[in-house]
Amino acid sequence: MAKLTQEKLLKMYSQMVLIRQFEARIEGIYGKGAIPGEMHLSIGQEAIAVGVCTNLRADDAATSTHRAHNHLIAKGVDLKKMAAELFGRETGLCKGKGGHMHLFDPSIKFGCGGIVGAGMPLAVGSGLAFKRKGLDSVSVVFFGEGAANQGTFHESLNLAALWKLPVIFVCEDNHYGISVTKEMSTAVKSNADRALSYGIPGISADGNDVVEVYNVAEAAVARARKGEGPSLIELQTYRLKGHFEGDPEVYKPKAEQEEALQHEPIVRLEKILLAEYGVSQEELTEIKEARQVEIEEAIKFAESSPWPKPEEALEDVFVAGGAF
Amino acid sequence: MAKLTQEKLLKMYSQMVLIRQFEARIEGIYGKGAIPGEMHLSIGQEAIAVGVCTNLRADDAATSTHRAHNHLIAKGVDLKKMAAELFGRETGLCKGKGGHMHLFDPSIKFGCGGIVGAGMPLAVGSGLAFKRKGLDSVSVVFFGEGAANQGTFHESLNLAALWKLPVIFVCEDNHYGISVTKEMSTAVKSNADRALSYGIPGISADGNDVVEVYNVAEAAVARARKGEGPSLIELQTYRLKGHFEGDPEVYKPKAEQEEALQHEPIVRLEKILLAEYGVSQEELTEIKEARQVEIEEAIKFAESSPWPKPEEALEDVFVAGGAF
Amino acid sequence: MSRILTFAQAISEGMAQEMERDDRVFLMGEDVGRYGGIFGTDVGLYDKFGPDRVIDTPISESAFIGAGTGAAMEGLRPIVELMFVDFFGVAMDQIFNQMAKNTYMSGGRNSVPMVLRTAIGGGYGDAAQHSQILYSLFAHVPGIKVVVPSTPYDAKGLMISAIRDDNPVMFFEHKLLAGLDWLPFGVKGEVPEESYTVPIGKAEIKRTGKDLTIVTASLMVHRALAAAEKLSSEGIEAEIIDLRSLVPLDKETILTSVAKTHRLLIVDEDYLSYGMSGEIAAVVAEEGLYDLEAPVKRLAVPDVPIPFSHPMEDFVLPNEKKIAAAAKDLLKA
Amino acid sequence: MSRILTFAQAISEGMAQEMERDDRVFLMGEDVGRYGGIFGTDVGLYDKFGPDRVIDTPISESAFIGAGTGAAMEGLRPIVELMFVDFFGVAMDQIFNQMAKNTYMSGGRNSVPMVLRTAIGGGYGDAAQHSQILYSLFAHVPGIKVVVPSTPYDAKGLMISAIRDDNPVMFFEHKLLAGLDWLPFGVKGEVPEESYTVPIGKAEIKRTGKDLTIVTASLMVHRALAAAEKLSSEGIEAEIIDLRSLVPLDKETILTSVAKTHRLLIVDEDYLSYGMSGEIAAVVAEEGLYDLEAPVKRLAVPDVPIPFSHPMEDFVLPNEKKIAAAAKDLLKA
Ligand SMILES: Cc1ncc(C[n+]2csc(CCOP(=O)(O)OP(=O)(O)O)c2C)c(N)n1
Ligand SMILES: Cc1ncc(C[n+]2csc(CCOP(=O)(O)OP(=O)(O)O)c2C)c(N)n1
Ligand SMILES: [Mg+2]
Ligand SMILES: [Mg+2]
Repeated sequence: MAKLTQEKLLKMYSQMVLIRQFEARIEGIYGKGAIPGEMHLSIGQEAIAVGVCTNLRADDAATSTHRAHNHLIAKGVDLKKMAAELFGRETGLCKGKGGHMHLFDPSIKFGCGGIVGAGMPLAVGSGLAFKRKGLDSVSVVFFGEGAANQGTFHESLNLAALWKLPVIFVCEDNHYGISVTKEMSTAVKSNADRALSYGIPGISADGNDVVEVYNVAEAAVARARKGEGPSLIELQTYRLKGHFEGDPEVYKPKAEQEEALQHEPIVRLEKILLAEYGVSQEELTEIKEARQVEIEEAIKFAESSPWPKPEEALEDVFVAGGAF
Repeated sequence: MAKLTQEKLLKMYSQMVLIRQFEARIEGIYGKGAIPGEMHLSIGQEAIAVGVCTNLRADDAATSTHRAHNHLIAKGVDLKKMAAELFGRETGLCKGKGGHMHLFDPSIKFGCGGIVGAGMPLAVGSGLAFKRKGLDSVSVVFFGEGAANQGTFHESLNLAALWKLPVIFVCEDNHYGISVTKEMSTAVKSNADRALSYGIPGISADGNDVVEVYNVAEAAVARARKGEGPSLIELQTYRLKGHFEGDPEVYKPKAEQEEALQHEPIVRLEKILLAEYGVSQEELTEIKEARQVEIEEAIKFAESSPWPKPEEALEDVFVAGGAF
Repeated sequence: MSRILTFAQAISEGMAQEMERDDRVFLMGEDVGRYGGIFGTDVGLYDKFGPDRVIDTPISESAFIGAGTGAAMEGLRPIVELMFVDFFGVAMDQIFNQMAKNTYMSGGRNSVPMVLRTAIGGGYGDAAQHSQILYSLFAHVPGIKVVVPSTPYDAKGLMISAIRDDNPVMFFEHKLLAGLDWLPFGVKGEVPEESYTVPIGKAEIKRTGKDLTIVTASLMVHRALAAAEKLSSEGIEAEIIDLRSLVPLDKETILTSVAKTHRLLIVDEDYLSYGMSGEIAAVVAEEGLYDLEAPVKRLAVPDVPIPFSHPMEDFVLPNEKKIAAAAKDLLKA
Repeated sequence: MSRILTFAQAISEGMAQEMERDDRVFLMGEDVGRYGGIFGTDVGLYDKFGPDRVIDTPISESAFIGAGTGAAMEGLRPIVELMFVDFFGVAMDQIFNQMAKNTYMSGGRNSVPMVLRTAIGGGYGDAAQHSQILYSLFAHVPGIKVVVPSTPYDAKGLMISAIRDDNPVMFFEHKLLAGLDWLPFGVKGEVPEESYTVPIGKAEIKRTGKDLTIVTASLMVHRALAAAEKLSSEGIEAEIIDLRSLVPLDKETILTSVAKTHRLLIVDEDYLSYGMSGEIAAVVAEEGLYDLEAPVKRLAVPDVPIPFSHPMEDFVLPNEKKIAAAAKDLLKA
């Protein structure tokens, strides 16, 4: 594996920082009650989103879950529109109709939803469309290790493998499905082994090491682009926050959490950048500050955007027209 | 593996003959229009039902599919009540409410249904009940290779493995799900390999060899009784009839069907009984005739049984009472 | 040029013509290929368009219905077949939370131009898990157009409209209308050779009458028409409305008719409670109450699963005799 | 002895008392154990009964709901939790084709003594896939008792009845009733310490009145009661019926009330069309038509998914103000 260039790595770092800082900001706002509903943060899982999505083009599709901020940002969303959607504003990605768990951006072919495991069939569908159209676009679907016990996991992997579709299944193993540990939910050690059931490659890797993530995703994406079919990638990480904001986390051992903090992806990447790439602490700080500026702009845009008119609720159940 | 006794083998032969001849009789009756709805025959798949169920006790549960006659008979149903149910009579197993695809007999803990893959969760439930009650009863579930691509397959195997339940998953690979071949539906060669996804034994065997079936089932049942958890068994067989009666079978190569006839389980067993066990042709004929007498009695019972009263349709949606 | 086609042939022809016209259209489902569809509705398509556009799927309804939605969001126009509506439960999440809602949740920025076809109905002894109607369930959840044709002409025209619609459309095909050898009943009718559309959302008055209005759909349209002939010979003239779609619901046609006849009988092969028959009654109780000169009457499956045995099945399904009897009761009220 | 309990505590206590009384009863579902249930309804059970009887499951709803049915058929009495009703679509086949029908299909020879609990409702910004009511769907298909409590007292008593019932009972728990910190509203009320049952199938008149009848359920009972206070100050006396169960439906209480008030408003947090509000209207249009002095009125979610943003969510959900306005309209009619 060729060593990544400094430029690429810094770009990935910058994206990870954007995700982390954006979510930290949202956490504070949510805590004050300015955002309704549930709030699932991906803090600690930035390397997966960025390592995978850095391999993607705008014409590649990405499908995610209830915990989607990292993927959406890594895929290249307009942060203003994203923030406005979280705030439920007219200017949001979905005009305030979707919200935190249902973020759609067709311009970058992104979608997510709140039903565990439901994204996989949809991602198979984009893969099917790309193949039928003769494109070399790929479809990536992110899901948790909890979702890997849903029926849709099995059905989707079988279908994608059978039809050799360009779909990359990325299982984010953060060890928990709400309060239920992987050991309590999963009869097998590594979900990567389940690839054997579909005759496709199954890869397990360190999801907190963005370089490793980048590399395994690169191979899977290349395979898919060449028409060789799907891959299943399991990436080990840890959910540094509660399942959602407000989760009392009574079930989480303190020592485990502290241990996990030692391996969190941003600090790890910083160490590499400082030690192996000769990047200075100042440069890193500059990146963080620059991204914070963007974040503040996005939040300001969101906060100052108009609310949707109440009666707009009645629109968009159906679109107008058709191929008549 | 100890050689089976003649007695045991003849008993199994007799059961296989009963299934075959009963279904042949039903085929004729259905063809004349005396039985409504669909009709799925298990002709060619008798060895699986008998080889597995010979290992079961009345207090073990068996759950089956739309193609259930073989399993129900092998589990020890009262043939009269079964026939009466197929004829829709008051005296039937389910008072005429269930019919061919929905046969229930709580006295032998048997149930089946018409939704592909739906039996697996139910069988996990009986296994759970046995374990909770501290019994050594086991729960066997039969399903087709087509059903192995349903989400319930994955969810049920994971749950049974995780909780170490006494459930034996028997995949009857007859090569077709209606017109769709296994190659068209399944991304893996052998469904037995899918056991790896759940960390349990996966066994593949010849489903037309009743001795082999008996032996692999014996091991899985023993394992389950000892509390060591589930097994997944794939048994290779062939659907000698159409998916249902009336299936034009345009999709089935003639040569394949003829080849399959060479391996059908009853003739194979007869050869073994004649060559290795010194049983005479006369003895086999006697068995066939004796079973035919039973069948005729059952049909007669069914035909002469009263129809349910129309307004009985309104009963049995709910049972009366409760644990008050 | 019109020919006489079966209901199944009309559906197949509608799909074929759209597949010729628009190469984004393709068909997938169980046994739609070499078998031609269990109910004969796909016959000829595989030979004409090949395995690439007429795709046999594994028995994985969640995956292939979801894949239809995903492909539709990428601009294709899939027709997906759920063999029997009774199987919807294995894939309902993909139907009602994804296919139906992705348009709305995206603020209208995504669309899902997809047709989900499915076979409905009982009357041939297929019992509790293969005889249901269930269209009311899909009409209850927002985001799905619910189309229920009763004739070959409508089946073809509505199918073409459904395929061209930019929204998810569920298309309910009654098995007893299909016209297959192994199934009873079956309807044939004049169907133009050329392509045409029947608009989704307009009910049709199948028979005019002054004494009562019968609102119904699918197979029951034919049962009601037969009952009406009988009633007519006794001097009772029923007006029969074929809804053709439950969503959108053509309230106007219903209300106008009730304003004329002052009596409403709803005939539905779906379960009685919390379904189509209730909705139609409610619409009239809200918007046409003063037109009613008698209580509304509903004839539907009396909230029991469909029993296997013929005398019981016959007891729970509406038929010509029961419709006529209910109509006469209504006129006495 | 009565104490004041939250709705969630009442449910938990009902389950705990039955688990003590009958060791065939056990609870399984996602996060019912160490977490105590996402909506606090299972708090304390894990500590009291341990992991063997309070079982955390993988996210495999088809498998564990089906396993509940299978275990119930073997004589156990499982309580199974579907975290949000919105997730029913991944397991609907196990619910409506197996749990609900195995009794009937077996001719009554098998029974399924199981409770399927689930959380419902919106009003806190949880959007299209976590805010639905959907009880009408389960009330439409035969074989399931559908219980919808609105108070802590009823929640405990109905829960105990549900557990003791030999049939499948679905138990719908509105999140805004629960009484959790992170959720708005919440109800508390007197709940006897000792075990008691509230019969399934009897509606309750929560308030008597002579001017109109409001039929509703769950959270909307409280919204309607608040509206009634306001209306009362304007001289309008609403009679409020809390259905408590949709199946069986207590038609008599509804019809008797309408015979007295002559006006009917149905308030439902479920989608408007083809659901509960339609069924109640139909029952009255069939059996109480001559009692009506004004058209029936329905207030429900106007057939759109629940939007995320507050102004829009507020626009689609029924509330005190809209109920009062609808009542006044009805009196003008
Ligand atoms: C079908 C379904 N079941 C249950 C839930 C509730 N739920 C939301 S997230 C979650 C845990 C998911 O775990 P995992 O897949 O590991 O993702 P993570 O939350 O760890 O990112 C659960 C049970 C749901 N949204 N959908
Ligand atoms: C959920 C569901 N999907 C589809 C069907 C229609 N169907 C009935 S049997 C069958 C084929 C089943 O194949 P397999 O599991 O191999 O069993 P076999 O018929 O070969 O015994 C299909 C598709 C069904 N009954 N249920
Ligand atoms: Mg997780
Ligand atoms: Mg098969």
